[in-house]
Amino acid sequence: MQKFLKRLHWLDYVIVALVLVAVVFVIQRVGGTLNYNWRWEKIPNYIFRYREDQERWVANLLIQGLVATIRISIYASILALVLGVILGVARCSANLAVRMLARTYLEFLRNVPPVVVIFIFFFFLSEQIIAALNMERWARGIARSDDNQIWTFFFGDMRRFPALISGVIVLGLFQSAFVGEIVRAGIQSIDKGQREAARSIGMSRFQELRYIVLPQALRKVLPPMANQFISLVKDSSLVSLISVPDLTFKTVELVASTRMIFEAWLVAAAFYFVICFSLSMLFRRLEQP
Amino acid sequence: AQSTQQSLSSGSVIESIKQEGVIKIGLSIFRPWSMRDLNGELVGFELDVGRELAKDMGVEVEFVPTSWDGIIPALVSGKFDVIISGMSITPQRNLTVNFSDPYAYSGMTILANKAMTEGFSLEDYNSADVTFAARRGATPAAVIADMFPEAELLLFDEDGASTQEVLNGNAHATMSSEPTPSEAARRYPETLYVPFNEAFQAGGEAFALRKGDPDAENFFNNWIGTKTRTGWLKERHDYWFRGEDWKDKVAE
Amino acid sequence: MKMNNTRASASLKEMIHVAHVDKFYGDFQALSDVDLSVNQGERIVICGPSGSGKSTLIRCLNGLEFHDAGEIIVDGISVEEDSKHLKTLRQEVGMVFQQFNLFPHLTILENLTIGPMKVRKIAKAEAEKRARLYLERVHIPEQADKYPAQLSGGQQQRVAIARSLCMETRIMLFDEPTSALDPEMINEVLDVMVELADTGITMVCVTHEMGFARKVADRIVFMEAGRIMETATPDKFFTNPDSERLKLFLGQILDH
Amino acid sequence: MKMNNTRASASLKEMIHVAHVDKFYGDFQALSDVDLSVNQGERIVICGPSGSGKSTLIRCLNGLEFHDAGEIIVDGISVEEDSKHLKTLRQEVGMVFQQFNLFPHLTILENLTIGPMKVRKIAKAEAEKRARLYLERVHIPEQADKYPAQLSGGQQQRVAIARSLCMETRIMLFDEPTSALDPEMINEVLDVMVELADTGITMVCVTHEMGFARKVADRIVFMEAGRIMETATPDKFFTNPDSERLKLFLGQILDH
Amino acid sequence: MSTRAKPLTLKKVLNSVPVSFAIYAFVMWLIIYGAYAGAQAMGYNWQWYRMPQYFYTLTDDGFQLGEIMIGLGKTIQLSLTAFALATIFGLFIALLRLSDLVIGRGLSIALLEFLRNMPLLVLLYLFYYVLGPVFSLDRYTASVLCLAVFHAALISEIFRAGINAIPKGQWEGATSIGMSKGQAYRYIILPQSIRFMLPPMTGEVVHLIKSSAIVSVIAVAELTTIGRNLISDTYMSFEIWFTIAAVYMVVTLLLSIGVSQVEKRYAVQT
Ligand SMILES: Nc1ncnc2c1ncn2[C@@H]1O[C@H](COP(=O)(O)OP(=O)(O)OP(=O)(O)O)[C@@H](O)[C@H]1O
Ligand SMILES: Nc1ncnc2c1ncn2[C@@H]1O[C@H](COP(=O)(O)OP(=O)(O)OP(=O)(O)O)[C@@H](O)[C@H]1O
Ligand SMILES: [Mg+2]
Ligand SMILES: [Mg+2]
Repeated sequence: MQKFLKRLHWLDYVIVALVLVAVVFVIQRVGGTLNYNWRWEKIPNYIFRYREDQERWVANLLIQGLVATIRISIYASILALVLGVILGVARCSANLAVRMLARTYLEFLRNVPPVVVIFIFFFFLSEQIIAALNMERWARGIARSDDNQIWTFFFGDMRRFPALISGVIVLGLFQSAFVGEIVRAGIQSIDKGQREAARSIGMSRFQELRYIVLPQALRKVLPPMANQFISLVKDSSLVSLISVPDLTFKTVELVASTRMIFEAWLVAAAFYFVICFSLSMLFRRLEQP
Repeated sequence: AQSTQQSLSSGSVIESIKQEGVIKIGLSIFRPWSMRDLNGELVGFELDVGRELAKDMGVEVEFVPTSWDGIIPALVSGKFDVIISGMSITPQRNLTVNFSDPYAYSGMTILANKAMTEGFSLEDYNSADVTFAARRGATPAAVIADMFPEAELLLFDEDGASTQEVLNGNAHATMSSEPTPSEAARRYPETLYVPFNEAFQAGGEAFALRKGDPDAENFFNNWIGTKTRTGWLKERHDYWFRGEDWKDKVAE
Repeated sequence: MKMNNTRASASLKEMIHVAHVDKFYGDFQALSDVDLSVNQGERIVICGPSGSGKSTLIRCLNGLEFHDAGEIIVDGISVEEDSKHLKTLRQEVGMVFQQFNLFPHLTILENLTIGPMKVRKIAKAEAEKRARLYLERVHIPEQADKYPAQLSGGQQQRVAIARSLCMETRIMLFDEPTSALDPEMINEVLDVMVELADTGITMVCVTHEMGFARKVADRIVFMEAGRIMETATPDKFFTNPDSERLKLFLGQILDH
Repeated sequence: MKMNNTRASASLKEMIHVAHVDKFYGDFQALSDVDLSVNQGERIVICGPSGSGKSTLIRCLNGLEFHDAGEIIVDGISVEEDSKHLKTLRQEVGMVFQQFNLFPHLTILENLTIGPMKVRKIAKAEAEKRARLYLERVHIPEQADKYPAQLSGGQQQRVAIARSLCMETRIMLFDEPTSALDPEMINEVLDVMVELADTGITMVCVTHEMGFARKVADRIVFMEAGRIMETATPDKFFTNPDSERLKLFLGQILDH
Repeated sequence: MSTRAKPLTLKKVLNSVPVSFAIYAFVMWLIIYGAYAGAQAMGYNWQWYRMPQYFYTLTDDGFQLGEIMIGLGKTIQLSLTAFALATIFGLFIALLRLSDLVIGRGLSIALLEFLRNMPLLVLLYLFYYVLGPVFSLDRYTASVLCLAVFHAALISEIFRAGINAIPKGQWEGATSIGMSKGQAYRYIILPQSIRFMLPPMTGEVVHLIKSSAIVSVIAVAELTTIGRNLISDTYMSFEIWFTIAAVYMVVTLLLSIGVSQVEKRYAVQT
């Protein structure tokens, strides 16, 4: 302790003092001027709740939202990965038209705010896809059937399946552009000699990509992909704007129902932080074997 | 003519509701029309109306919570069959969707910040120095723009946000359907009050449905007519808007 | 010093036929009017100064590059950009690169089996058996389960040779297989190549290892500025070259 | 060949005092029990094999690194991490690096004036006058308005020396000032250093230029493995070294 | 010796530039037309003719900017203010991070981790609903601060990379002529690192303009908000969203072109 204190510069003390002043000011303001009545004691109820009628603990709004956020993130990242790989390969294609199309898609997504992209994709694409596949009826059919536990485990309430899927589609499409750029960088980082060697043992272009280029590129792109995944979890909060019931949407609902503005938002922020921070810790650990 | 009639009725949303065996109702969280109770379940006036409607139609009911400013586009693009969400009839909206007869008449009142609007007459609100807050796309927004064209108007996604704005002194006043303003005034008596006793534009709230569907409109009108006559609607309305019985089910 | 291989002339089927070949990179002419004919089992060494088009020629033989005029026929298949037989051709023609180009994400064994399994659709067990056989042949059977990065340059190059052999190719092309190697490793690779030469495979080899050329080559081709300047048996090549340019080149290269 | 400088012993004020100094990098001991005392006007050359701690020692003298045990007193100022006098010390002690470390975004003149102006708060005109004086001293007055990248290595190093001189330092430290230079430039820098030595400034210089050491050094210090193995006058150093290790080292270094 | 004309194959034809452009144009037309017709088939009533009035109007009072242009102005103003603040905060965070201050470094790392792991939307809600009332920030200030703080984290990493790109010898050179750390930063390190920082910084401006759209959720009257308000008035959702997207694209593409210009200039200079 002594040693630690010795290492402190006088500026360190200034910083500590400033932080303390800020904290005291906030407490003062909230307690005094704002006369906000904190109702922290109500919050745990919205995380887990004991249902007396069913005699068991059930996840309430915030956890439901959190689980939805996790589901959306996982499925959207799979979709983004698949589309991103296609896009990345297209970006390296020998055909100019393919390259230009991929580039157009990419530039659109890179130059338009995510909020706007999400609205456009939502109204223009995911809606159409859901309608075209008649997904609602199908999902409802499952929701009504008795043995839907597996479906429920993977997708939550099947009645809300279309909303989940549109969130996944929107987020997946949106992120695929960035994944595509990572994949392209990965592919282009593979030495030309590797492709020639593959070709000279008679591999077709597809085999060359499948067995030689992509596996090697994959290794190089893993760290940026991990970062992208964290971005995706963060961006998933945007799907609340299109009424997908994720953590942010549920928090908005909670605030609208109970007016616990401070508590609800602080808890939601903490949830996001915990997920993203543990993910980045995990990836950092994995990166250095 | 025969075939037009057939295709009209088979294309009606009523028909698809019967076929699917479920009616999908779009709504947005809006005390006390609809809100989340302690269990995280939806409760409120709309929920009672929706469930009763489904029961009478002999189908299941599914509520689709949607942000308010996207609720009409969502209806138009077929995300649900009907909006039952305290939506009041306005000409602008009516150009895009059709309305049933009103099923509730809750006039709007002004909720104002006490300190900021001390001694204001109704005319005083119509000034460039005054800031109103309202929910984007909601009726009060249109009414405010209409009544107080000089005032600045800020639009939010959620109703709670505008009340909080007034509470925090960022806006002078907001307007919304009773009982929200009175309730808020009761909760923060030092800061908030309802300055005028009169309710503005009690035009009535109605179901909104897609255009070109006379069958559905007829059905909903008659259902509302029946429920009004039997007093069921008024009883439910009073329960949620006048009563306090439900308050302990929703964190307050 | 030179072993006299008489077996070469035994079969006379023409495996590689190059006639009047030109090749351009943009405006730069890398090959001008090249003619070359290689019979089955023949061992050809190509040498010449840097930039003379050796690599270009050899890469045109298995379609890594395509010529712009003239014709190239390898093992009966015309080498052309849009040929449907390109894949077949490449399976028949092995290539060993200066930079080894092993697949770093696969073990040695997987490097050797991936071609046979995915291209020739041979069963895994069979492919592995064959791979081990050829690893034995290049004297590193014990390295099967390592990754390329764990091997020395010489070992990697021998794996690259084995990889080509696993495809059971009838023609092997080498592009300066030893020039990226440290001196002590050059010999282990050359030894393997000499052994290979004795199996009767058709070999075309770009190299500056004149000891190797003298020992195994049936003919030595000297290129300069995109042209074949001289083709001769090793004896004639080293003792009595025709062109002045070749004499100069030999003077330089044998200095080392 | 050796000029006999007798002036050195004239003033005997101790400028640098190093006693029992240890220095660790993590677990690795870079300096062990180093003692050194340098009087005003003395010229010391430090030599020794790579990794022996020469740079570490010299960098400890002006607080670019800090020692872990023992004491270092330079010009009356104790060199310690938290010392308030560190800035004063650094103004008194100039340092010339192997890599020059000129500021590439400033012209030569600005390189020379920025220290005096910003650190010593000297007026611009005065600082420029002084800068031109020292540029003259290192024989490149005409380069004042160029940028470092436009100069040769030898010129850059002379600018670096001038930059230190502009601070009017009383002690100059050199860390292998010529070893990043091409042979033809080494002499132009060494010449400047010899001239500098004649001005009576205190100099500590890490170098392997033994001709220079013989010509200007009052004492030569030989280091190995973080220790000072031998300190001697140039005469004794070159003709009659005590330690075996030094003989070996000299054998190697004088070979070149 | 002339090059022999090679036979034209399908692959070559497909890869040739004019054909590629034709295919590209065709596919784009297909997508656009498909979207247009698809929406119409769904009963959507396109009203593009109503759009120009939102850009400008020519009335008796003369030329007037429409709502979208006003919103764009606001977006740019908002972004630039936030960017200026973000640069200052970012420099501050980067310097703290690189300093020897134990607490200072800890604080900056904590701040960076917090910002890096927080969705911008949630951060905005925190700034507006939680910090807003506490420090009595209005929505404009709150959104500027939120954007500034969020981007300060990204900008501080740019600063840090730029500063770390300066060789250690420059520090030693500065120290050895007696400069303090502050002087070394001020006169030696920062002027040099600007060269490394300028290109990513201009990229960050584009990023910030895009982020700024999010403040529409708290009703700051910028471009996206204007768009959403117009939609709630007119229900022309598709036309307005596409127009808004196009406006953003024009602005950011112009900036991106500027960025690559800057990059080129600085690449040549080194
Ligand atoms: N892809 C290419 N694009 C343009 N020019 C090329 C290309 N490949 C080779 N060349 C040029 O063609 C000429 C012949 O190259 P090639 O690689 O065949 O020479 P080489 O005889 O193999 O030389 P080295 O001994 O250096 O390998 C050289 O001048 C080279 O610069
Ligand atoms: N920053 C550092 N961290 C860890 N070890 C270091 C550091 N600087 C130097 N060393 C180690 O300390 C030892 C002495 O280094 P120093 O640079 O003083 O040697 P030197 O005598 O100057 O050698 P050279 O002639 O190569 O410059 C070396 O073994 C070196 O690896
Ligand atoms: Mg070559
Ligand atoms: Mg050194």
